[in-house]
Amino acid sequence: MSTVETRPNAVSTHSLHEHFGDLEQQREAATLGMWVFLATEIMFFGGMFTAYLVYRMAYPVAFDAASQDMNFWAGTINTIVLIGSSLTMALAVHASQEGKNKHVVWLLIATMALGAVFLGIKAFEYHEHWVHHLVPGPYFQFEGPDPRHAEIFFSLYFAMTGFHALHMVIGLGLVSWIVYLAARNKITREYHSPVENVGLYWHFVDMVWIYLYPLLYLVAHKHVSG
Amino acid sequence: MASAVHNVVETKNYLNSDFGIKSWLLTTDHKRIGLLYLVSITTMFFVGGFFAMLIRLELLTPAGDLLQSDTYNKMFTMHGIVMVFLFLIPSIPAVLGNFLVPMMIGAKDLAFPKINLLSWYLYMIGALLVIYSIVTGSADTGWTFYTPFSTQYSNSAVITAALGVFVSGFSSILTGLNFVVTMHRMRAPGMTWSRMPLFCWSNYATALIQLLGTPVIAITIMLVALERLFNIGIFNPQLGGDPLLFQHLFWFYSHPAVYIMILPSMGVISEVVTCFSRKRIFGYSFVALASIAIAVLGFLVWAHHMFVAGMSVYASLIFSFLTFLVGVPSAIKTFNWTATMYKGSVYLHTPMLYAMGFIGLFAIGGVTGLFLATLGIDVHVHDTYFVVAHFHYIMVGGAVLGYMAGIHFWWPKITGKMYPETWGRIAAGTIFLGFNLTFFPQFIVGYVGMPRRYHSYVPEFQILNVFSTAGASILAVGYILPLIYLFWSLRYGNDAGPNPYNATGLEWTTASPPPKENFHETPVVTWEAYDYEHMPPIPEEEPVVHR
Amino acid sequence: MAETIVSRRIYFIIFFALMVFTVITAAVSYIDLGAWSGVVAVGIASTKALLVALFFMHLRYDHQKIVWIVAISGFFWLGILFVLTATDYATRNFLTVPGR
Amino acid sequence: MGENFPLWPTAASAGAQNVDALFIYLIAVTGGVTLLVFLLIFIFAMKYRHTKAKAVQIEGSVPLEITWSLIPLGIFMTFFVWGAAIYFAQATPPKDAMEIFVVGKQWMWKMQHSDGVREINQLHVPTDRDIRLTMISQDVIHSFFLPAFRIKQDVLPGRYTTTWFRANRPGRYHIFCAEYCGTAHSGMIGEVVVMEPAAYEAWLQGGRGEGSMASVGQKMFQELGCSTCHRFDAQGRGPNLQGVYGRQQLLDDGRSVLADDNYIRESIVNPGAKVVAGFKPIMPTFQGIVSEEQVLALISYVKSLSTPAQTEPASNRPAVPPQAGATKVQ
Ligand code: HEA
Ligand code: HEA
Ligand code: HEC
Ligand code: CUA
Ligand SMILES: [Cu+2]
Repeated sequence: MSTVETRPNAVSTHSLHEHFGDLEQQREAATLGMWVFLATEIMFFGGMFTAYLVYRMAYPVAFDAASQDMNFWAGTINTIVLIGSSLTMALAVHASQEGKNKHVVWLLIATMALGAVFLGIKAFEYHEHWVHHLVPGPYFQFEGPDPRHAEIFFSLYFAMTGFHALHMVIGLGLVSWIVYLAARNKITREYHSPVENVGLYWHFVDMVWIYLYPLLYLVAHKHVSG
Repeated sequence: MASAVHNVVETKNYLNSDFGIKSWLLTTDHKRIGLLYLVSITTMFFVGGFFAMLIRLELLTPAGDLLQSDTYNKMFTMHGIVMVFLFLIPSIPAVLGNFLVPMMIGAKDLAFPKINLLSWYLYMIGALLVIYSIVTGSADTGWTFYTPFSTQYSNSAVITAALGVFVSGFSSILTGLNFVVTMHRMRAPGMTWSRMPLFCWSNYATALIQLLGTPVIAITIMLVALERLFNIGIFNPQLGGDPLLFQHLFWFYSHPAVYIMILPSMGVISEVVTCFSRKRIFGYSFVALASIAIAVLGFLVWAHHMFVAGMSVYASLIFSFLTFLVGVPSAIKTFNWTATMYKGSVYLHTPMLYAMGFIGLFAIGGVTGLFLATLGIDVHVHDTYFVVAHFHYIMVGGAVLGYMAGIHFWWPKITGKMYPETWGRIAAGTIFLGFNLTFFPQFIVGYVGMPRRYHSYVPEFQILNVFSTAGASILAVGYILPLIYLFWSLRYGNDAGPNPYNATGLEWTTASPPPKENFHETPVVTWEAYDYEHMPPIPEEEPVVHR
Repeated sequence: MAETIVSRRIYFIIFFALMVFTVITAAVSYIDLGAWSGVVAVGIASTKALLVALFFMHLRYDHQKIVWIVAISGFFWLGILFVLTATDYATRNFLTVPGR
Repeated sequence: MGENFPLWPTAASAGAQNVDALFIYLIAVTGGVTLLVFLLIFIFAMKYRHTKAKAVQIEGSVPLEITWSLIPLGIFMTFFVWGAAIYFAQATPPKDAMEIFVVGKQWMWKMQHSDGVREINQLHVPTDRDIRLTMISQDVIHSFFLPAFRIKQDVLPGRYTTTWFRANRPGRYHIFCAEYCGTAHSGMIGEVVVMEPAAYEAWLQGGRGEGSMASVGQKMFQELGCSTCHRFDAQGRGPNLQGVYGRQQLLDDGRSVLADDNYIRESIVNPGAKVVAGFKPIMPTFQGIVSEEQVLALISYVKSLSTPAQTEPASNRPAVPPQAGATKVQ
């Protein structure tokens, strides 16, 4: 186990909220709270995944055809970008555990930059869909065998990626908050729960995308002709 | 009776340690937040009750003469939404749970006090959105928001109402989150899980449902709003969308949600029955685990609301079967409460009257739930007044009576004052009578075939409806009484002292009202819950001596 | 109690693995696997998600058993939602017999 | 059980009597247990009043807990089995039932008998005949509720649902809409008129419409141009529809589906969703062009193509103005 190092947590009363007994209890409570919240987030997206599952089973032809209209490269690049941002986030948490606040700040800024790139690409895709009349509603037009069910696909697509993007935006807000904390040295080796928990949130949002990517972009076998 | 000291010297407590509107609106004290909830929830109860009165008045005669049909539809919709999402779901957890859970486990506060305050603000935003939707025309979809009516055909304020439900849902999630983390991480030394009061157990079970169920309705209701706003088509049948998909997602939450409403009440009953029987609860671990079992099994039965919706017959069989399973832990609880009274030393104080009422009415509501779970019967009684009677028996006869029991039981702890016992008993009796007169006839009229959500009905149903309306008026009196005498008691009530009933439980070991930090020093628990063997009897009531 | 610090190398290794899986899943979509393509795609996605949870999110190193329970129950409840909903959709047409 | 103050609904079918029997069983059993609970609470409250009794601490009893878990469970299972049996029978209409189509819309019921008679908010049926209702909604969800037969089935937009009954007592019984559907939900009511077979026959003679549904469908099949593609040989651009109904149809993505009412309907309003193997998805959609009632007529026609005896079922009865005699709007 050369890669893992264990270190006792220094007990100090700094940044301890009065209703907790000690910092350890406070940190554990915070971590647990974040995980519980993420469990609720699973169910939040779960509702849409259920809808996806049902319609995918019912209308495979339409889903196949509609996903051919997705921008494969935009999706793939975005996947890489987002996983990259998870890496920088993980490294930021690492740096905060070591108390290196400068590193924390820069790594978080990198995370935010990658997150922004992701949203930029997403916006570009949305624009493309708009131009191609793939936004559900009265202007929806789809050249394919089963346009109505394709519209359901696109409704789900926009709902799922839209809520994912909303989570990204909230994530960016949270990250800028901890950048502020780290820059003001409010984060220490002993007290870095905020970084850790925002990190958990960020990774979770990444995880959602890890599922969205194959489900929306790679639904079925790609027809090489496009 | 040594505790019946009259507080001549004002001691510092959570109520008088700070003054001013800011000290309330920005408080992170779980007790004050509990009170904020108490005020807002009581308001919403009377708003919902006002709608109920209008419904009952309209139904006095078969013709739709008092309200227009659209207005009537809005009335029962807003009655349902307000009562369910803004009153009953937050009621016990957010008022009594907030106040008591930290004290019962010997903690200074919930794990995340700021999030607790946030959850109240979210509740208020949700409530204001719903009120705004009422003012701007109300939703008329029924509290169930069924598609495609809600998405395409209704032209009422569905979006604001949906957003209100969405936002208040997050309030509920955050309360649940706080409870779970608090109970895992903040228990006082010696407060093991097997020593935890059953009220905490049931709030824990409730929190599980709030956490794992609420997000699903949040997204579902949001999709309805988006479908109205942007014409996306996830539930649109013209595009091949399945209207039953909405129902699955809706009930995935809303069935478990009925246990959000009843479980905390069950917790209250466990506390009250033990205290007023001066006895340890019968089968502590069975009652505790039954709460968890109800919470978990409750997630497996949702489609019993869809037996005639056009669902697969096989799915109906599965869901019917699973529904019966959830009846078992409820039966366990009912029998254990009854057995707790056996060979007890029973006091018939107001909370106990409510508790006994709860057990009986919950049993009726519960067994009629079994009727509904029986496939062959549900085909006939689905969406009739039989269902309306079933759920009012559980929600009003069960959950609301439990809430009343809890409010009376802990009123001295919360305010430091006793409620007037005689008036309390009178009100409890009035509510019990009015309630049964209101809702029992609905079982009959339902089986005879009167559909629910009917603004006018065929004449032969009238007599039973007249009973029902008469009962509702008595019920209204029954609810207004406590409102009056509880207010009265704030000023004129007897001083309660720390433990007026000589009850067990950590919350009774501290002053009434409790100090800001609950306990002057962290208690260490060395005894089991409900250790009534070592408690003196309940002291006699005293006359009002002090004003 | 103690907090575990994971070495940076692990993060890079995991990142690399995630990249590899991304490439695989993208490439596989060009092969016609019929009905299996969905299964493979979700399988790969789940592997990636597991890596993220275990390492980036430190689940593997968490000392609180309850955190594990929470994480697992999140997915378990999602499973309940999926499976019981599927009992309806998967059996809807069983009873539609010809001629009735 | 008086006329104006009924405490029990009339039962006009054998099925209704079965449901009543089960209901009475449930009342007896659960009523008994609930009464027991009430009595015990009352007795304990009186007998063990604090003025008379001192509490005896009892921890609980595992055998007792098991008893009062298992016995209720056993009782519940009897409910389940009996209820499921009734439900299952309700969900499987007899094969040779007489078919009536019901179209629900805000806020009325439109009924069509297969030989062309149409009614609004009224349904005439003979006694002692299995009647199957195939139902669809034009807009929101409704629910067709016949309390006298203890049956109810939601009527959905976009999909057919069915239920059935066999009346055994002539009379007039309520039809209610039981699923909330907007403004006049409570006005979406009507009545079933159950008649002796002979009376029913006589009534039928008076109200025949433009001919049987299949023949109406046949006419539309020509008018809408279906017949240009669907020919009764192998030459058409679309499949030959003879024998399609009730068959297991192979699709071009390898799945196969049963060609039932819902499938035929989908083929008309959304033909691209399931494309028959060997054909191109060129069939235009008829959604918005044909009403639900017309779709039903087309289906009846397509169906008639699969029942050899009635390949040419067009009726030659005299045409009567559509609503003559049969309708009485409430
Ligand atoms: C607090 C709320 C609450 C609670 C706790 C319950 C509890 C139960 N409910 Fe209820 N229900 C509602 C609120 C609630 N319900 C609402 C609001 C609706 C309507 C929604 C709408 O459409 O608007 C509804 C509708 C509803 C339906 C759908 C009806 C329809 O629309 O067709 C069904 C069907 O199965 C059902 C069943 C049950 C069952 C089996 C229980 C069980 O959990 C009950 C278990 C309890 C007991 C069984 C009693 C105690 C046990 C004994 C005393 C044991 C002895 C008994 C014997 C041995 C016989 N309920
Ligand atoms: C917690 C839940 C809850 C509670 C407490 C109640 C309480 C009551 N409910 Fe309600 N009810 C529901 C939940 C609840 N209900 C739900 C979910 C529905 C389904 C909605 C739908 O179909 O979508 C429903 C539907 C419903 C119907 C069916 C409507 C229909 O289908 O057409 C009826 C009819 O009698 C009814 C009656 C009552 C009555 C008489 C009370 C009484 O107990 C109320 C007593 C309280 C009072 C009477 C308040 C007293 C105060 C005043 C009168 C003064 C008011 C003035 C001020 C504002 C200060 N309710
Ligand atoms: C432009 C040609 C065309 C017209 C017009 C047309 N169809 Fe079709 N139809 C087709 C083709 C091609 C198919 C097979 C591919 C498919 O399933 O979409 C088909 C399939 C069907 C099927 C499914 C048959 C099967 O074997 O499973 C039915 C039923 C049907 N059509 C009914 C109709 C009706 C009713 C109309 C008129 C209202 C109509 N069609 C008009 C071309 C047409
Ligand atoms: Cu149609 Cu209610
Ligand atoms: Cu339910």
